[in-house]
Amino acid sequence: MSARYGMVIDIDRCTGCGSCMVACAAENNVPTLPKATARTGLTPMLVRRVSNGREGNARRESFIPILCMHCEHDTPCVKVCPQQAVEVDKATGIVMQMPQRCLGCRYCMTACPYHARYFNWWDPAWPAGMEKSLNPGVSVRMRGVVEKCNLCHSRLHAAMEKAAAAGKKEIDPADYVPACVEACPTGAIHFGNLADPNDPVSREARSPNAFRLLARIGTEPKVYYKSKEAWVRALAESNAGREPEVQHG
Amino acid sequence: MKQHRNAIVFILGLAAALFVGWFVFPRVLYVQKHQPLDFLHKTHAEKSGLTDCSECHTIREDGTFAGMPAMEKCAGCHSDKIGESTAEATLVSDYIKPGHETPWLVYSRQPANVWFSHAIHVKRAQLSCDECHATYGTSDAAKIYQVNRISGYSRDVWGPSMSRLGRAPHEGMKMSDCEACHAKHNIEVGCLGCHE
Amino acid sequence: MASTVLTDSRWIARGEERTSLPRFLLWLAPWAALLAVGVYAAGLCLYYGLNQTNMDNRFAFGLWIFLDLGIIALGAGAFFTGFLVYILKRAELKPILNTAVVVGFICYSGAVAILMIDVGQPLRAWFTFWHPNTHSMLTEVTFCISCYLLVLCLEYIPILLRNRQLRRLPSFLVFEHQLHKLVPVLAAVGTLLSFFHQGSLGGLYGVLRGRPFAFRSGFLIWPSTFFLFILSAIASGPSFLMLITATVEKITGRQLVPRDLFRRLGFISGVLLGIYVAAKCVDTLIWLNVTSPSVGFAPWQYYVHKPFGTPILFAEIVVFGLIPAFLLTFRKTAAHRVLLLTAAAMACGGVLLNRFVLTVQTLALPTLSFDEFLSYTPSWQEIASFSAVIAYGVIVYSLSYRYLPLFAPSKGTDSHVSGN
Amino acid sequence: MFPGIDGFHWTVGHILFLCLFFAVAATIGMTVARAVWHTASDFRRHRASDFCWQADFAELSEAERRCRHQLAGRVISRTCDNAFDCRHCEKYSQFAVLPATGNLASLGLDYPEDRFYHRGHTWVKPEDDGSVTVGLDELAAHLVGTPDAVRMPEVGEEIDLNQTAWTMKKNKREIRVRAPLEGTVLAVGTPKEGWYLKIRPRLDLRQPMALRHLLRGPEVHGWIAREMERLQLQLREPNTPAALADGGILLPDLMDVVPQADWDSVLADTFLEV
Amino acid sequence: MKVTRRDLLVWSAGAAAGMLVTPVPWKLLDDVSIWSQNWPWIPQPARVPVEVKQSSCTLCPNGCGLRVRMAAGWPVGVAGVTMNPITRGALCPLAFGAHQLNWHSRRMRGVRHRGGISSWPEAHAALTKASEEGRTVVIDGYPGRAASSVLEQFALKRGGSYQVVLGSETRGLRPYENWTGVPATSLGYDLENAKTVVSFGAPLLDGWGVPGRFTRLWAERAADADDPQFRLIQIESSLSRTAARAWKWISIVEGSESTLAAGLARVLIEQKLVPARGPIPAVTVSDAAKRSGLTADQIQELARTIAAKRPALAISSDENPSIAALNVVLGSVGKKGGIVGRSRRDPARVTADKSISGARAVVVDASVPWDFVPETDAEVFRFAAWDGGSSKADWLLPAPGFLEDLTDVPSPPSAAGESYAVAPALTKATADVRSAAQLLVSIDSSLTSIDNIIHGRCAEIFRQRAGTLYGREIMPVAQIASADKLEEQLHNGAVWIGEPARAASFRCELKQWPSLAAAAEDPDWAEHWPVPMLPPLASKLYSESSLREAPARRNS
Repeated sequence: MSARYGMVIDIDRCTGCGSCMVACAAENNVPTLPKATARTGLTPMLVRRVSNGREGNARRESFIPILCMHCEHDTPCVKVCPQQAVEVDKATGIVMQMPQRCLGCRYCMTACPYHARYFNWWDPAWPAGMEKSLNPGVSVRMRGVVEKCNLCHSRLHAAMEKAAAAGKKEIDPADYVPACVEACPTGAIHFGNLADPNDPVSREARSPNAFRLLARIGTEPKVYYKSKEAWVRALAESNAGREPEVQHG
Repeated sequence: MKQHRNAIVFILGLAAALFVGWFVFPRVLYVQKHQPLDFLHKTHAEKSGLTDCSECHTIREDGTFAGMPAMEKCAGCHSDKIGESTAEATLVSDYIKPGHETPWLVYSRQPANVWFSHAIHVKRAQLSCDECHATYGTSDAAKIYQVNRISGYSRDVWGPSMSRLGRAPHEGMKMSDCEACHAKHNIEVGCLGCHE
Repeated sequence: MASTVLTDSRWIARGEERTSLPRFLLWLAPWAALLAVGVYAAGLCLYYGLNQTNMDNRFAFGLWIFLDLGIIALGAGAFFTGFLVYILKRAELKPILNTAVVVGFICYSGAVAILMIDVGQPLRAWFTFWHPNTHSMLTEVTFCISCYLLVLCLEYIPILLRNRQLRRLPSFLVFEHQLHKLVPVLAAVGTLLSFFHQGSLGGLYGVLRGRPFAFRSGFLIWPSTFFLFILSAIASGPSFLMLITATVEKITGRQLVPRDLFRRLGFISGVLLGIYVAAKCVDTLIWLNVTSPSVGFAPWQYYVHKPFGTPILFAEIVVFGLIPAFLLTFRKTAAHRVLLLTAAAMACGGVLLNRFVLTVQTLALPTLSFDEFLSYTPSWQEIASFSAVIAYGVIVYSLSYRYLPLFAPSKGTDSHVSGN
Repeated sequence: MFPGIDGFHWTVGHILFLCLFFAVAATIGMTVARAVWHTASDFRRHRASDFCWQADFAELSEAERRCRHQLAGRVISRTCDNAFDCRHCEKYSQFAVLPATGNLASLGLDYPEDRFYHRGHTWVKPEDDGSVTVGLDELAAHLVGTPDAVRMPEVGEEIDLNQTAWTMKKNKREIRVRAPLEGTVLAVGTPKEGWYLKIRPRLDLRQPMALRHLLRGPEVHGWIAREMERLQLQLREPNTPAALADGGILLPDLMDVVPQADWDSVLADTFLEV
Repeated sequence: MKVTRRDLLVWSAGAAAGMLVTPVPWKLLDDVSIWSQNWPWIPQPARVPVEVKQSSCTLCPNGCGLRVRMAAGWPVGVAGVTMNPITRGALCPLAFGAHQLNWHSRRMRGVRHRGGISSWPEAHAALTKASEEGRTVVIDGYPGRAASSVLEQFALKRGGSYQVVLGSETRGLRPYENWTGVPATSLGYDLENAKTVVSFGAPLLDGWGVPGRFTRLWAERAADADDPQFRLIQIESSLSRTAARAWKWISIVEGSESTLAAGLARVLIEQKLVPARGPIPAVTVSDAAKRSGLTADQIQELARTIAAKRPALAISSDENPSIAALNVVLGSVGKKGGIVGRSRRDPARVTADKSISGARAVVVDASVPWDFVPETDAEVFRFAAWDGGSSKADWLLPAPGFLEDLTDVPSPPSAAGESYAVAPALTKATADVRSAAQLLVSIDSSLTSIDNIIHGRCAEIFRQRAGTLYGREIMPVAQIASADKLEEQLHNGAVWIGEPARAASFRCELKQWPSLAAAAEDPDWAEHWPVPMLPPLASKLYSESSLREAPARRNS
């Protein structure tokens, strides 16, 4: 199987409730860090609030879920990792982060234009007994390594195993749905195989309202966004909504 | 003698190091443990005709591997003592009667960050059990379990030979061994193909 | 009698005037204290993890990386002087050679030490050697720096073994003598290695496609910063050596190197700096007008966020580039000691500023349109370990100066090279 | 890193990179290995001590490196460039024939003519049986007096020219005495007996070369005269006239008499320490 | 011969050289790295098979359908049930981390009496004594459950009273109760049939009512359509999540909702936009404009928009008679797409007042929000699964936490239709806990136990043979073989849905226009979260991201 898993996120449907963030954390055994802040926390899936920069009645706001964009071409993090702890999986197109190989140099974090990579600043810890509530499919990362969205890889494992047990080569798409997609109450996140032109996701990705953040950098991210609002689509450009101030001095 | 003194002293040092490194060190590094019961695959194969591994080590229909059989599987026959061996006695008294699971020591246990699917290897790739577990399934002794003091891994992961040179295909379960086999059958998997 | 109790004259080379041991210890004490604090802070970071620092997911690199880039650039004097003396046979630079080696050793060992704290999993750092990703600039840096540190140790040993007491052991003296004969080889290797890792440190940022502020087009696999870093490093190296020597001369109050040596160093520094500034200008123009716009980043974006306005760019290129280049190159100004040293200081400052901009501004600037400009203040642990490296440097240098023939290249050296 | 290890790729870049790295590593390794090997072979070929002396000699001050012929007044000024080993000096014969003009005035010290003197202040007395006796000369004896402790080589031990013959301790200071010639230790004496070592020289004494490198006759005077000057300068109290003005005689046990002097440098200069 | 320093050096040189060709350095290097990959102090999940159970969420009265992944008897993951016709797979974000709540550091672990440690027998004795000595008031935050009827029976048998604390959604229905006599607890919002929803600051897309119900509805009918067949008009002072996603956001001065509602009503009536008779509000359009910060034209425009697509339903964020009256004017009370009555009528409940007098004992059920602190001289028995802090109760009694005890799930407060589900005890309690109902039953054995009540209710549903069962498959009750089968299915997480809401036959007329006084409202729904603290993973929303302002009252 040579899939190219990707997403199309309908920003007009995102109410910013944050279900995806919590579901993601629960699925991937992401610890709750008492001392963490918005700058040091672990949020492989992070919903960010954006606005059209206007005030009063003219103000419009939207919510953009940010996760690893699984860049297809010249993937910044893969290229810089000194010891191959990151790679683009040939079979699935998933950008895989391997915490056990990572030495925590954080070079990949400086390389990622989306700030979708997170460093384990603390030892993961849970109140006594709560470790019983950890998801058996996912191993807990240790302090001092980088982690990010692996597209709920443990669910892909389960799907593959199920297929193998049933003597099938291909997995049943219904068996592999990332936690955030499953959790979204408005069905704003669509997940599928971009390599298959008939997959609804690749059809949506081709729609005129679809866009990708910082696409011009040329890393071919596999996470698409979609909105009928022009100002939202403009967010794809880095300098949207930023007025050029003094050119010199 | 006098002018060779340095050479001799040097060789003495060398020899000491070699001795410590190859004979003392491995014995210090690994702790030896015995299984809670000396379970004999051979006897079970002969007496109860359980010849197919999957009769006890089952793969569930969702593909996950059951690993060690649950207590009730044993209780099926051993609800009461069969034979007079002490192991038999402990099995019944300590585990079956109170209904505790036997804390088996798993020789081929991989760490939490490894994802190994028996379903994929056995059902899809059609590997036979002994390709990895050798003849343990027919052995007539529960071999001693060695655990690495530092990493906590079973000795079987590194393999019996300290140098890892000239080891049999089933010896050693380090990542490089998995890779070697995958390479042999030119199967390409990424990191997360085998890690979680 | 007290003087005889507290004396280390047996360790000080014969005929060398050194201050009394108590005064020397008094001088070391504060540095030692600073070092101790730093080591404690580093211990905290290793034990509790990097939450001890103020770095975060956006500011994944902080003060320490700036320190590494900075001191490695300044340490370039070591390989460059070696290169000039042994490869280009510029014997007149010999008097500075030992200092160059010691300074280089200090800078590189310090940098490596800090790196070991900076990575989250030092115990696994060797994976880089076992599973190297040869496409990563960081791999190149790791390989080269570790090799070059080894080279520096080997270059340091001969100097160390010339200590008055150590040389008494015949084997040491002979080994020193034999090793010394091979130093040119080491110098050559060191040059190769330094050339690559100085460059790769620049490449480190130049390849960051995701950070258009740092991203540069280049030649083959090397972004332009690769070459700029080499240039700036070898330009500032000699200046830094000059500053160090001048400082030592000031403190000890005696002339250590021939007068005209400074001017030679200054001239080398100045010319290279000139070339660097020229190259830097061309690069900046290409980047602002071609590279950056092509990925959708307008030049003004980089300079609207105070304090990183265009003044910094100006300072980097003109104030700390062009001006010192002139001051160092021209006879008239170079003849004036104060001017010369000021210029040298500016040159070093310029390189540090360049490293600062690349490390800090790159991370501070937003990439996504809804990112905000971030700033970060290092925690005391970071600052402490930072200053510990400086303290370590001062201590190692002081000890070397006191007990080793830094500025008295032994009269025997030539006889060594010639004799069998 | 190596084929078969996770992450190794048969790509040009990868191979190039690793080759370069291994080349560098090999070079560094071989450099060290070579240095070690040569050091070892130097020791095997008894050249080690030679190097050490060469290095030490190079560190001596101009004054200490004066040629014996200058000391004897045969030439105006000449610095030895053979590390005091006149046996290999091709100029030796030219100068030796010239008349000595050094003053032979008494020094108030006893330097018998029948002995040969080494610049490390030891004398060598050839015996009839072809062996030699070695002792401290008058000046050295006056400086040190009776040492607190002496560490002598073992009988049968080989000692090399200009290397440590024996060491003495005085007032917590270690004094290393350089061997005036190479040979095998036959017997060990003590300070009281006046001699320290009995040595069978490596070279047969009947050879003219055997003791040529040691000072004799007028050279000794010129040499001692300069040594005395040096001592006076070093031993006098700061800003006072010379304690032992010309003609004055050297007191025994100077180290105890003048403790405040910088004995480290005195001893170093006297015993050619570096 | 004696060993010299030189010998030692040479020996160690040899040893060093030797070591390099032994496993020692290399194996140690390898093992130490492996150790750093499996640090013993870092917990790892158990190696156990995962089984999936279905149930309903009992953390708030909305009873969303849960799919719980269980490992070794503990919940390890929570997701929505797509089969559930009310929530249709959606949950509130807090539910996704709810499975960790039972280990929360503020979990109630033991009986406490006036700050001191006590025990269940003592509590049992104390409550028995108190309830025999005098009136017992029982306060319930989640009426309609089997447990509720246990509480009610107990209170009534002891001549006490049973009172309820209602959520903001139900409080919003209270005016209709006053006007029509239909109890607010049996009224609901018929969102499914509304064409225009005018929300006066109600966080409709932010966890209002059954979170999944409205969000799904909105996502299907309203999201990313320029002129949706379902119009959400958000009238709110700040650009809330709901406002941000609404079809129209009308920004008004904070607190002017009721005035604006009155103003709108006046426009509707005066301009005959609706066929309504009855009292005309005193508020003029200009008053409303002045108060709300809108222009008169805007208000008239808004009124026209509202009237354009009907049924139109006005929703307030809390009890607000004026807004309720607007619904009356819009003619959407007791009608399809408006405020409807559920077929099953509960008796009207006494809503609890914080100050309770003349009682000997007050039993506060765990379902009562923590910030409801009765002011009374009676002996207060406060049940709670989690410690919300600063409780004046004499007895703090640890109640079952998430999925720790059997309870049933009646129709959610805001629902238009009937529904019923059962939430069995899926997991062992992490502390020695009892629910209020359990304790009361143990005191007075004549009370019907929860199991029996649930059994009875299942039998009743089966007897009526109405509605449909949404389990692993959808099945009309008529086709189910026996009551036991039905009960079994309900225990396995199936949901019973009654017949579609019939437009309840009640009329609502206004005597005069109600006062403009409105209950205070607080927008962030985490404030309504009945559990006194948030699930640990909610820190992702509050401290580890800038998505939400941390709620004022609670500290997670």
